[in-house]
Amino acid sequence: MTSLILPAVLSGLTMGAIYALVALGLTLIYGVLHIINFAHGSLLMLALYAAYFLSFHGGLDPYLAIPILLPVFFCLGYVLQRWVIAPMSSGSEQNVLLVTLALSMIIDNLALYFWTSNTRSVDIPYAYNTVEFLGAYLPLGRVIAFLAALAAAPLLWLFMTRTRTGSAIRAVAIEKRGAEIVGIDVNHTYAVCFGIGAACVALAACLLLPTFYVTPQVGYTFVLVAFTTVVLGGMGSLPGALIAGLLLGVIESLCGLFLGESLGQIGIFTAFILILLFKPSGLLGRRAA
Amino acid sequence: MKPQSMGQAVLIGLALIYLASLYFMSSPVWMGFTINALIVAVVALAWNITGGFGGMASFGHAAMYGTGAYASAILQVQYGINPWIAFGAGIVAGAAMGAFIGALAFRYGLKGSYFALVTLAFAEVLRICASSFAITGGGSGLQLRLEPGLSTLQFNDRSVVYTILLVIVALVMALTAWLKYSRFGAYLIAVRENEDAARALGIDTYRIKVKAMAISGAFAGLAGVLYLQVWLFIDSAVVYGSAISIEALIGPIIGGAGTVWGPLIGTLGLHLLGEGAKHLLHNAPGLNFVLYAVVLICALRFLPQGLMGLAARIGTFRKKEDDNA
Amino acid sequence: QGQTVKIGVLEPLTGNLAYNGTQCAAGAKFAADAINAAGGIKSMGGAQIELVVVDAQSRPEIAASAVDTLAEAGVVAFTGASASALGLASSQAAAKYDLAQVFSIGTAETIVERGLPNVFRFTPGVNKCTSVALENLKQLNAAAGNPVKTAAIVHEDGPFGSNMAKIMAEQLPQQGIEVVETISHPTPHRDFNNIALRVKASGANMLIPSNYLNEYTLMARALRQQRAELMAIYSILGGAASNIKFVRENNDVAQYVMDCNHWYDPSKPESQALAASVAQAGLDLTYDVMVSYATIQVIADALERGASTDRKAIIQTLAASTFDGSIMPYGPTKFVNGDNVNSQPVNTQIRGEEIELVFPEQYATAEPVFPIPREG
Amino acid sequence: MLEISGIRAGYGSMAVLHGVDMRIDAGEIVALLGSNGVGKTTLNNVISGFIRPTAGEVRFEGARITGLKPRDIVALGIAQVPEGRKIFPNLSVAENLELGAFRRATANRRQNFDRICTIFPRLRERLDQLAGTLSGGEQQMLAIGRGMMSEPKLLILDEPSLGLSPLMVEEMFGLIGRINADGCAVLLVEQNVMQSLNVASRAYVIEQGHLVMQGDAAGMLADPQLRQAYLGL
Amino acid sequence: MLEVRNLSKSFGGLKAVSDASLDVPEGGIVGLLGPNGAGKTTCFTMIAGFTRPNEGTVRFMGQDVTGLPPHRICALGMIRTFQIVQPFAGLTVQENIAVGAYLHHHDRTEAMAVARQVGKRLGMGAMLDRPASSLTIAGRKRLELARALATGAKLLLLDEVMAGLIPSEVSEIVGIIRQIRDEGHTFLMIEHVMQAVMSLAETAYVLNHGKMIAHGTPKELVQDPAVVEAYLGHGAAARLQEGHHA
Ligand SMILES: Nc1ncnc2c1ncn2[C@@H]1O[C@H](COP(=O)(O)OP(=O)(O)OP(=O)(O)O)[C@@H](O)[C@H]1O
Ligand SMILES: Nc1ncnc2c1ncn2[C@@H]1O[C@H](COP(=O)(O)OP(=O)(O)OP(=O)(O)O)[C@@H](O)[C@H]1O
Ligand SMILES: [Mg+2]
Ligand SMILES: [Mg+2]
Repeated sequence: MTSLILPAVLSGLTMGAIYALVALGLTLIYGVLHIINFAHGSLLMLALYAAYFLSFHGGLDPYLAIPILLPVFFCLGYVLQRWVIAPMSSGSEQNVLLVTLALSMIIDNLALYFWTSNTRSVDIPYAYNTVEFLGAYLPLGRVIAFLAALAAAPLLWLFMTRTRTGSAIRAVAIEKRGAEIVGIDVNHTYAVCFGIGAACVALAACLLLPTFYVTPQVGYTFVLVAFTTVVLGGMGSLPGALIAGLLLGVIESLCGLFLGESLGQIGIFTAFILILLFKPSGLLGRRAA
Repeated sequence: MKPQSMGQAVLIGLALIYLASLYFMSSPVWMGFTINALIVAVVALAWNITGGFGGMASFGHAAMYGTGAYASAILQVQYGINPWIAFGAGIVAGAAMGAFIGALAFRYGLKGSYFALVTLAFAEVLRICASSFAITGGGSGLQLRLEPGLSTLQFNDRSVVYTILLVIVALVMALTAWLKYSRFGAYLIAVRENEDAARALGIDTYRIKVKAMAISGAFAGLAGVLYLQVWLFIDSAVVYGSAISIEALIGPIIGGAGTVWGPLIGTLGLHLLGEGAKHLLHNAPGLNFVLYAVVLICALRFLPQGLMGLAARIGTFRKKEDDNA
Repeated sequence: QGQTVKIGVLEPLTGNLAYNGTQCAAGAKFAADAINAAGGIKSMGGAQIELVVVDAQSRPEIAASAVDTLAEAGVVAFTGASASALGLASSQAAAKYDLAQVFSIGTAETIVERGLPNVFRFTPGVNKCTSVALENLKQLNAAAGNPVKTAAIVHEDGPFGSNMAKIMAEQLPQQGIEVVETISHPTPHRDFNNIALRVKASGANMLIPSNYLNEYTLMARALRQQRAELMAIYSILGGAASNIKFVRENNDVAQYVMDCNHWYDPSKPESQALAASVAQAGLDLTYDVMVSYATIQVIADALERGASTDRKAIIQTLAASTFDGSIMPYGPTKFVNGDNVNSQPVNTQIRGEEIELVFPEQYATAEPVFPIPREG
Repeated sequence: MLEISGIRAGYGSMAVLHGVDMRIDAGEIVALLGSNGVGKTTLNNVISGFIRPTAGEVRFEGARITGLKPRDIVALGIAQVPEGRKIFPNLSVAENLELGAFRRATANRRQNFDRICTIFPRLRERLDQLAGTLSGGEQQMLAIGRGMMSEPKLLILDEPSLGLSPLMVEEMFGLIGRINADGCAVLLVEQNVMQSLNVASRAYVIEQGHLVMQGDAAGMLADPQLRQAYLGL
Repeated sequence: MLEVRNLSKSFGGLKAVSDASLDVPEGGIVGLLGPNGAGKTTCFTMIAGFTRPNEGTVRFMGQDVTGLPPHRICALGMIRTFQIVQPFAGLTVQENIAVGAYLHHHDRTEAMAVARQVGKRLGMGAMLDRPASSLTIAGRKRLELARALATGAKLLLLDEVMAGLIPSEVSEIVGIIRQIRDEGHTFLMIEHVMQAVMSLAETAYVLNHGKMIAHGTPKELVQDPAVVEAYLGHGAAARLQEGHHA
């Protein structure tokens, strides 16, 4: 078993990168706007389908779909927040929750209706390629996702802390009236934030597709882990999401190795509960008194 | 429990007429589906105690619901305990689970979405455990032996089941109403509105919240046991899955959180909506959920305070109850 | 003419079992179409079969309530419901109406152990599948000179995988095959690298998987990526090894994979017609389609013989069924306590682009290849 | 510069302002006085665009601004320091200040930032502290500082001395004078009647949604009726 | 009645309160003054049990209450109000006050009756049925006071309840507080409105940078150069010394 620890850790890290990527968008929407976005998994599913169809019909490699899907999903997210979620929820947090829930129902079931419950996966020439590292074989697609996550999180973080829009997003999240007073367009800012979240999901989808599959239910496979990642990293903290995603990947991998894969999930949720109890601000989050 | 406006009175009246009319419709379909709705309504009422009055929105009422169901099922199936005793044990187990989760979460001052997520995580942990250990029947779940009778709490006749459920829902609502107008209820609402202020006014907020979780857990556990007794089968995905947690909160929010009638009316309304959508689009499974969700979103647009909130604005009665008190 | 008889189809068309449910519903529809085209139920004046399809939403309580809908719609019998949990709940509800339920898929043995008179299982349960699989395996290994000495079991942690794994772990050693590793995993599961690593590290000669399509696919890929060398992959009720899509999309890793599962008798003309219709509809040809097709055949046969739409009468004719004309490779139907004792699973093997039938010999379309030949 | 005419406004069915007329000229300080709940904050919010009046109009530098969005009004040069401060509690002091220049004076942000830190040395000491953990008075300074970051032409101060120590109040009134001396007009809503009248050039008194008195600040200070009603003298 | 000894509290590196002591005699009205950020509110939070002091003790009516949770302290008869007002926004004014009244009146009708009475007394009679969220800041301050009174507490810690009131309203509240005091209540109040301090407080303490820098009657304090320097400023001190509002 001990000889498996290193490969398991590496494998966990590459899986964790995917969690981090999915969580990036969620931590923005959830940590910053305080919207528990139940539709996040559905957006991921939608993006996976989009990448799949681009590859299947357009012959476009999933990685090359990134420049197309990123802006498309930004717009989709923007539109959803600005013209569906915000007006429909009348500003109440509970209602936002239900609207995103209903949205996920709509997206999932439309996908089921139009694309059926068939599993699809892309056929790419490098599907079985691996990278050998420290004696372990790492699937090429996962290594790419790992590197992309390492790049995406800091970029997004810079955006949030160094740009006007970034500060505006954070300000709006905390004190709406105050934001209006300084002249921030609240609805626009919310929508931009949501759009960025959706774009993150599209990125995650393009990086996930080569090593995974698509079904209308696929979003649920990731959404709970993504929530865990967000909390562990500290709500709204982008570097936190990255570190937490990687950490969770490793925790899950090692728990799976030693407790059995069935109980491996327990590792994630136990970590989740412990973090919530003892450091609810997360690894890198900060909390006002 | 008293309606505060014409609108509310009409809404409550409609719900009562619907529930009563089932006795005359003799349609097993409607009764069967209303039985499901009533079980969900009990969980919704449970959620309403913590989420509606206490402002502690949980995403994991399945944790208590499932614990109630499993406790009762394990006692009956694995230990051959009398179903009546198991019934009570299920309620107690639900309350204990609620108190446990509450005690842990509130000890560390969790609120808002943190609380919501920790309950969700607890439900998930329980789900994984329930599908992994032998005592819970593992992935196969637990099944009660089919032997209808008063002593086994299984009833073949739908209308008997239905009547029992109606009585239980009424009892739970009466308890809710009593709680609402008690000191405990006032304190719970105070905690919801502003916890710091509540603490300053001499409220032991920790105890109030844990107590609310225990009561809510007892109701949720009760609902779990009811599910078990009606359908005789549970598995981890059914009773610890997120579907029931979501149903528990969606009914009260649509109906009106923090009201006595809201959870029942919301749950009934949503189930009727779902059933209606199914009938309209029965050839296209899946699209019924789309229709349901679209109506739900529109409802939220026009019912920011839930159905009871909307109804409250129609023909308000002059409210002078406390004046001469 | 003009008369119709209604048969219910209770399947999970939405929710996490939607794939299996949809496949089953499609199978039922092909069967009804075929029967109707051939003149309907002749003893009832050529009555046409009308299917009443209801969605069990992958939830037991919905499945149970859906039985009410079926009863109210006036079905004479119904088929369903893909997963044991749904089936258990629905058959109990159906018992109150004396409504016959012929299980399409229902491997859990509890289904037929409750003594409900309205329950019929046409296909083999998990016990029979595993014992046949063990028997086949013994023959294969013996014929090759017993090269396989060790096995690893990878199964999903639901009832179907866990039951199978338990039986295999008990029985394999009796054949001189040591079980060196047993790994269970949840459904869905995201990462199979560890499992592949453990299988590889265990040094098992053979892998016995029991899981659904998506997990199977990920597992097969991970095994390849981790360079696991196996003499055989032998699955039981595997979700992928008898799914032509898996064969098409993962052709490389799918070669020589064996599966002990439900499958039709490909030599029958009706089977070939079904395969053609399925292909035309753009669907996957999976065992769900076949099994569901066959259950409608069984019900139609009972209607034909009983010439009655009385529910109790149908239960009686079904119980006395000796039907021999289904697309499945079974002997004449014989229900004992609702379980068809003459049902049997078959053994498939993936070869090239095809799923070939290798056991039982009378239905075989190819000779088994065991163990997997070394490349180069 | 700012002309308000016939403003009526309220919340739902409750009318609060019943036709208010008012004028603020460039570079002056106007005090708006009145007891609790008479509608002073409501009037501020009408000017800033948060509440749509049911009648009447607001003109700024000749152009009608009623119906404009708050952000456009900010862009025109009207900044508000609201009642209850409305700072961003989870952002640092520095970030709070920087956001003050979100719509206007973006180019001069650094300069203004330094200027404000000089006026409020207390803020400079706490630039990295989360604004939510500041003391009440510190938060008030932050809110004023944030308002000034946009180099407004008209600064609306809603009870800026609320919760400030006497020394700070004094400094604040001095500050208002200085802001004003830089050419910025100020609308001052204050409960500190005496000091407001000392610093203001003109004043309005509002009662139950009506303007009941207006005029020269010095004259008002001497008005026995006002002294009786608002100073309890 | 209240004895605070050597209280200290730091947040991270910042010493918000250090070594502060004060006494409140039964039936007295004691002021706590100090510049913004001096640590006054922090003192209150420690005395009322909301935060645990790093050092020091709090004794209330002879009993050591250091570190007790707020609800226990409140049950003993000491209650604080909040500088940043914390109404139960969704409830009506009367219901807000009733939450306080429930402490000693477990019955709903009784509690509501007490609430009505207290509300009227504080001049909120007309607003009893209005939601607390529609109150102005000053209205909310009054509500804070009303709720605290309704608990029947013997010692009230008031954190800037006069802020936001115009002078004539301040006089009104001053009158009410005096009257309540005469009924046997004790007050410790943080207040920046010197008009109120001068006319109400018998003695006052002055905190600066977390340390007590002065203690005395208000008249003495306005003459104290340290207090003038740190807190009052020369202008205000001069005005106060002239006795404008004394
Ligand atoms: N959001 C609201 N909803 C309903 N009524 C409100 C709301 N805000 C204020 N009011 C009411 O409108 C009236 C005027 O309020 P406003 O805030 O303008 O008063 P103000 O003059 O600023 O008082 P203060 O000096 O106390 O701040 C008050 O009676 C208040 O209770
Ligand atoms: N939770 C906290 N974390 C960090 N610093 C804090 C915290 N709470 C208070 N402080 C700091 O402690 C100091 C004292 O604050 P406090 O609120 O007691 O002041 P105060 O005397 O009440 O002032 P004011 O009169 O302005 O209300 C302030 O500098 C404040 O920024
Ligand atoms: Mg105001
Ligand atoms: Mg303070």
